[in-house]
Amino acid sequence: MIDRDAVRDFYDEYYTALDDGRFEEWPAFFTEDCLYRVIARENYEAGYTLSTMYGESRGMLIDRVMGMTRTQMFAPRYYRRFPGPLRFVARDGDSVHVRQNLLVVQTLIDRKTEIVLSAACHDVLVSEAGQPRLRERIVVFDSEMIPNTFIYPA
Amino acid sequence: MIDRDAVRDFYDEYYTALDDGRFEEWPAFFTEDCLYRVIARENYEAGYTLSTMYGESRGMLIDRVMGMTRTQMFAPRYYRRFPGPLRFVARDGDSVHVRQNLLVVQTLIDRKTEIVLSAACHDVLVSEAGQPRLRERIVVFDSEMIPNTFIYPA
Amino acid sequence: MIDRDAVRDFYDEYYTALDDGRFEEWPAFFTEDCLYRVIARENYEAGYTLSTMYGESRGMLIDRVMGMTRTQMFAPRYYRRFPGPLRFVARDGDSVHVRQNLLVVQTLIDRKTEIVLSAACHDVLVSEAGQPRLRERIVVFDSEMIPNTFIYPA
Amino acid sequence: MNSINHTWPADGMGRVPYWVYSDPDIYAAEMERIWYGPHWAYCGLEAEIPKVGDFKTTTIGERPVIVTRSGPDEISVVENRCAHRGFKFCQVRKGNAKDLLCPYHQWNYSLRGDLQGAAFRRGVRGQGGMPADFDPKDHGLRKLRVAAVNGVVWATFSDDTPDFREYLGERFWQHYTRVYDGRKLEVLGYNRQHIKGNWKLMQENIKDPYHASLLHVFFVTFGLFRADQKSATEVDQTGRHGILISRRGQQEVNDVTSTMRTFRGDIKLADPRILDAVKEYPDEDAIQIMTLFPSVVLQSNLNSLSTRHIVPTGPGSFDFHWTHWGYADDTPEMRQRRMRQANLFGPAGLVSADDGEAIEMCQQGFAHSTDESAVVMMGGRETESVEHMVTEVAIRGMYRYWRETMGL
Amino acid sequence: MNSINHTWPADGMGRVPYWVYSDPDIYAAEMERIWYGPHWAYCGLEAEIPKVGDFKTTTIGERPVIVTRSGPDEISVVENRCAHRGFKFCQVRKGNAKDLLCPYHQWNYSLRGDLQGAAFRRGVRGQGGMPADFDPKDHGLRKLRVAAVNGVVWATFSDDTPDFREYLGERFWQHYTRVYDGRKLEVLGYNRQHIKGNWKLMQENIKDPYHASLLHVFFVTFGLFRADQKSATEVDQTGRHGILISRRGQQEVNDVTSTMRTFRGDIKLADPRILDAVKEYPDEDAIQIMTLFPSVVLQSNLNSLSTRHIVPTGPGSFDFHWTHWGYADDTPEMRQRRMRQANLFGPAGLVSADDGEAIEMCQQGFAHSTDESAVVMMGGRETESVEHMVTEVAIRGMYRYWRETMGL
Amino acid sequence: MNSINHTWPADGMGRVPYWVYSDPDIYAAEMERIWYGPHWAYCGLEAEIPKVGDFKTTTIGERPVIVTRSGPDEISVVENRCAHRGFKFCQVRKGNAKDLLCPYHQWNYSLRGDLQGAAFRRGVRGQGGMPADFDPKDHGLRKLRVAAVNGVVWATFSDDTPDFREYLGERFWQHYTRVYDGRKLEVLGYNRQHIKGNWKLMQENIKDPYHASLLHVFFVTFGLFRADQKSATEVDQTGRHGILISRRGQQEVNDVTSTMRTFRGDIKLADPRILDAVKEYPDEDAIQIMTLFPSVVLQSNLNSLSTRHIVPTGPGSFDFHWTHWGYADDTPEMRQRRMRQANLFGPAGLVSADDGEAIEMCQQGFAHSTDESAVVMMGGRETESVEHMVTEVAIRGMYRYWRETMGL
Ligand code: FES
Ligand code: FES
Ligand code: FES
Ligand SMILES: [Fe+3]
Ligand SMILES: [Fe+3]
Ligand SMILES: [Fe+3]
Repeated sequence: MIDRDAVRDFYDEYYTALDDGRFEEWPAFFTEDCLYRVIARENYEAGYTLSTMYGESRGMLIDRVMGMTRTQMFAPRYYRRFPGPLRFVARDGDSVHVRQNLLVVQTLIDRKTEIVLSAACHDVLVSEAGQPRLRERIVVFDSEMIPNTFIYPA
Repeated sequence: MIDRDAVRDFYDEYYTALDDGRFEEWPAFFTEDCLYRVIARENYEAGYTLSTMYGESRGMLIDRVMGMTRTQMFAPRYYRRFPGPLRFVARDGDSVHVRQNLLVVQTLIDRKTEIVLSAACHDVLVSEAGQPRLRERIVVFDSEMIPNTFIYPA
Repeated sequence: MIDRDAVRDFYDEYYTALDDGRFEEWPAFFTEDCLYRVIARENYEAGYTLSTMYGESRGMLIDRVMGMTRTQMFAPRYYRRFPGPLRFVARDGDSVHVRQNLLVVQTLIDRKTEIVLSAACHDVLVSEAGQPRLRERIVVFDSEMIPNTFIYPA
Repeated sequence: MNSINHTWPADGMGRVPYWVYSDPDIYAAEMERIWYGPHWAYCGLEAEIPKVGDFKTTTIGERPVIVTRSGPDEISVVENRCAHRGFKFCQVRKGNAKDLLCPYHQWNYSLRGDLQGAAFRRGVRGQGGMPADFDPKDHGLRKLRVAAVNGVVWATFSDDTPDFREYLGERFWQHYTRVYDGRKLEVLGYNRQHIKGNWKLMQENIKDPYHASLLHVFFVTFGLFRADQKSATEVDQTGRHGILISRRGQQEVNDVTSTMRTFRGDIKLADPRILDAVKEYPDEDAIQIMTLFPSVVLQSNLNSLSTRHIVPTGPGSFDFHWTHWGYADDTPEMRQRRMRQANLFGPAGLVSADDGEAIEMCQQGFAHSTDESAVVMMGGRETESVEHMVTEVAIRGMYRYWRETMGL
Repeated sequence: MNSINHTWPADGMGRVPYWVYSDPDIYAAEMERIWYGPHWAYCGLEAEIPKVGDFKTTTIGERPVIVTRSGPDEISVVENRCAHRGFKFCQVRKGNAKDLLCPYHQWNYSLRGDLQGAAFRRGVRGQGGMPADFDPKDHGLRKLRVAAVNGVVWATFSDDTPDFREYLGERFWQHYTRVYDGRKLEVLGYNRQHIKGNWKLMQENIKDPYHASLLHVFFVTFGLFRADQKSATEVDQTGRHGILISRRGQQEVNDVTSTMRTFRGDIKLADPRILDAVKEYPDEDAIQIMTLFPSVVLQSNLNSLSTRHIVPTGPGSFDFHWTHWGYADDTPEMRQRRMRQANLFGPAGLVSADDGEAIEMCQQGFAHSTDESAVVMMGGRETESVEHMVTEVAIRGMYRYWRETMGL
Repeated sequence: MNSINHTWPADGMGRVPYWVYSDPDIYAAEMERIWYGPHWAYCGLEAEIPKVGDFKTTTIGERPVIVTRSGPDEISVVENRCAHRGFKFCQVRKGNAKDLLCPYHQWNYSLRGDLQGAAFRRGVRGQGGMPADFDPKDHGLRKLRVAAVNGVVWATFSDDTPDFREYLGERFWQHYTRVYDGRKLEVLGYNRQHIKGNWKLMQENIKDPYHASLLHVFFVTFGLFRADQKSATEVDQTGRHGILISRRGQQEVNDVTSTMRTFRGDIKLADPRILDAVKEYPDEDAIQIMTLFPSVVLQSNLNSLSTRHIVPTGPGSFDFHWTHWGYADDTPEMRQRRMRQANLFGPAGLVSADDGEAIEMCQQGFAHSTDESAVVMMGGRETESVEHMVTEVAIRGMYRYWRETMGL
């Protein structure tokens, strides 16, 4: 049974790791067999499965980090994540369904800070070895017209 | 006596209902005899009562939803609400005075996400049938120059 | 020993005082002998000590408020602060190390609301006379290209 | 305007070419000939600056100005641009001051705009200072001509502007004084919108009663505004001003509603107080909305009274400032009533939000087809006042005048 | 275009001057001569509007249009601009309707764009209405010519545009029908990017296979796209269209990789399913990416199929709309595979993100040196198709055609 | 510049017309004639790139450049625009590299900007490659002339620029070398502001000592800068450079303060360490602020040392980059002192924030009255150096030079 404080601490760790750019730690927040989607709201609501960022295993998340850090070419930028209040939607068995808004702002060199993502996150957490982990995270974003690229995970 | 957790859960429900566009549920978050204002900070501070959105009964909120959903003509858009920390200001008798910042961002089709409202909410909650309800909600917004229209409630 | 609720309440007071423009109250949130920095991320990460706003005593914060309110010339504006979740990083002895993201938006007359600061705050709180106080607050901002001026403290 | 080479469509009165809404040269010429030309521009209400020394800032065309109560019975309007190096020195919306001080070098002006002092003008201990030929009389703020008429303040940059009553014409003077009858006014509050459309689209929107009975479902449904009501659409002699007058009708289904796809016969109000309007003028009119060219809309709609100030910010956008007001002697009930009815107007107005959106949708629609033109022949091609609202006559009137003024 | 005074660099075919990417007069001329000229523009997929009454909105050049299923076997494309006063009346991305209604004054059009009704056209109870000479036939929406070809919808503003197959030319018609072979298509979803670069940079990026084997480390590293693979770069007769064809190679180290600084021999995938592509066409090609001038990129890359629609929004920016699709009869596995591979594309694509960034970096680099020019002489100065990818031939082809069309 | 038709006001030296701050044609001509013309532009400090291979990116006018330590005693400045297709390939603020590599097609340049390699230049396995006449010598990065003078790096696009010392003139060379005396410098950190005003307003602001003793209440109040102090305002021979020199005074009330409305006699500091300045140069001057035309302000104010780099971003805005520095051999106390005093400067500076705001307020004030002009006759109409600060002489000097250079 995962309690509120554990979930709160989990997300504190999750967002801090991303804000700090410790991307190599990111996949470990998920279960080995997981589902991760960053998907446009128009797709999500139309029942389309096409995602802007997608992973169906921790391995794919590891590959995303590798691709991002070792193969992609992009202008340097900062992302900062502003999650809204955590809402507990449901519990089934040992899993917790959590929902939360997320605002991601980006800053490029000498440019003003802008909103890159306004989204709702639909997550499912399970407990592994006493630790909460994400079995599923669906980030549904309103901001369908992306300012060029979306590089770092949400 | 309404406790912190109840208030927190109340606002989670409140904002989720609005973000999801379940507007028909919105009036029920208020008492039958209530006061709702979305008012520009310049008016609020000058002691002017003129509000941009106004309701003095649950009925008027029901009419606002009807007008918005069945009579108004506007471009499709998403609103997403990012409330700040809840602050408990005072308690008198069975009512709780709560204050909270609110950032509302909007996304129009093919446009970048922008801030439509930056505000402070001054609320009074009472308990009705074991449920917290808003007897009063004053949303005082800094963003006085509105990007054309303000459609959905805050 | 400062507990979570005390820290939460402390920041509620802190940000509300600033949002309301009660700047004269601001220095009292710090210990007499304190360190306050608002510093660009590029400086912070390069190990440069140069800060955009700086104080090494409560007195200097008092002088900042005096300068801001009685000597500086600037266009009227509203700032509103949207702190992210509070994260407890460490405790040593009677001090608590807290970290928190901070989004500050500003609104100038007849202009649209814009982001003026996207930052991470690294704070150290101690207890003085039963009250938590900031012994250190380092606001590291991503938004290095400031829209002209940064007037009010974060 | 040699840089402008456009020709008006053949069907002169029945058409408006889309280049009038987006060409930057046209816009620049409008600023000179219309906004800074022989026209009275809206500045605000006297009630906003009741005491001597009170001032407010506003904008005429694109130029910032300051409106001051420079004497018990005197109001002055000066440009908000320091005569020294152009500083927009007054940055607040409102205030009270003994004089106007520019912080950059402390040039100091009277409330009428005369330069009273310039720091170090005679130097410091014999050093520096202004040259001998520097005459403060040559360095005041630019002063505008002012007319304060029954509580409303007007100003103009031009010496050729006729006096205000003449500018309105007798007929419109009557309409104007129906609402602005000399009683003291009281400000209830403001609403402000930034609208991404050409400023003339706002004028057209109000000059066009025909849309109101079709677009505004809320109005139509509750019989507040319908084409089958007794009404009139008037245009002044010059064509530039317009007014739309309408009596209130019922929420009835009849031959006309059947032609309105947007009529919602089934809708009822849970709290009808929003529509509980009372008669407050001698006549039977429920609505009188006047467009005073080029800068303002004067609304008396049910019991909701407001001025709507147009401030162009480029060919494709303008700021729209609403000042909601009442009479100083209103009862608390009446004040409350005006407040309640304000739900229909402003950026969240159950009725007015439609207009702000409509204007942006027009600009979006024609912005990239500037060789095409709008059709404005509802009610014919004439520009004379009519006793109904099924017409675009007031739009035709405005463009008749606009073409004369712009020499196009 | 008398306002344009630029001269092309001496080394005609080997150079592209930077003023083509930023001059507003050039951009305006491109709109007229290219986007609204004799060219077929991408509108979408038939699968997006399967049922009669279905419609979608999109943009050609800068003009908003509506694509409707106006009959069981008929698709219409009309401008999204009301014939009355220019209102962009259709504001949703998609929908289904019996007719097209403008909310402003309820002019009502058939799905083909013919005006069917205009509220109050005959007035209300004898008042107002349109003049006698008002003929609905003269007031329909602007209609575009339409071609629906094997599931893709194309439209053109010009009467001079040759029919679609001729527009492609035989060779490209073959390429086109390889993927668009008449089978029913199915939409998988959309991606949208706003890119701050001139629209032609997107065309160049895809017409340039040479960058792909150097910039895209992910591609190169996993042998998906490498200069040492069997490949071809084809240009159509006119020079405006291009296609890049490539077979898949291995993740091997050889003489070529040694020349690639970005090859990462040590990288392995933790979950290789992202690259588990299967052969689905008769030929051996792993990649075929076609640029149909001026508006779209048609991608068949591994099993990832998409159309990438270019919508210019000024000289220095464009919107880029991706429609990812599959065949209606795809197995669940295949659908899943296309989804997975989509990780390589779009705004977060492990490969495509590089291109969006590259385009902005080019615009940033040359924007303030418009007298300078780009070098496009890789593979010579010719504009004929070649059997390899070490070439900028397709870029040269496009500018050969562009200069003819622009008269520069 | 045939597109520019403006005439300078009659009172030549005493006036500056407002069109110089907003006309896009004027701005374009300034880029060519001033920023890319015979002038030395600020690039940074040698201390930012101490080791061979160190580089930093910056901007001259609107063009991105890279400053590299290309040899132990050599600094190179090259345009940050790939010679192939214009890619701004260096995107980080700082770094260290063996060579400069463009990721798009891996053209590779030496730290001096010479093309060293272009991927596939000779093709791949006999296919493609550059034509025979492709000579790497013709395809290097654009190189600028460089001058590294006592720790500061300068560059120019023009061959006609005189050497740096001559560019300053003997008198200003003395001022320059007072602070930049050959000692090693150390970077303390950066501040960056985007200011919505024309770039020349920043030059004027610093060239205008007269405002400082009136606008900056903090300065005035604490006697850091007052019109009654011993001071000087110097202009170089050409008029383009200026310097303001001032001794520190006391917080005393006297005949001069009485003329200053902004003097606050009652204010005391709770922690005066912010003002605890120490003498560090032979002379008695507390403040020397130099404007080196067109690109930079060199500040020595109390113990706060900084360069303030102007980067125009259009007629109505510029970026302002502050580099705060100290001497490498500063004691910890001195370093701490400079840090503390930095509270007075930058975007949050108790003094400098006033200036950023003032510049925007000027642009706002005159932007829509471009036929009007500023008055700059404080201290007369001459352009010679004076022994006081009650003057606008340095502004007059700049416009004298500007008009020569612009041919206006
Ligand atoms: S600009 Fe106003 S006093 Fe100098
Ligand atoms: S604008 Fe479409 S009906 Fe009037
Ligand atoms: S653009 Fe730099 S290598 Fe091609
Ligand atoms: Fe209307
Ligand atoms: Fe590519
Ligand atoms: Fe200053």
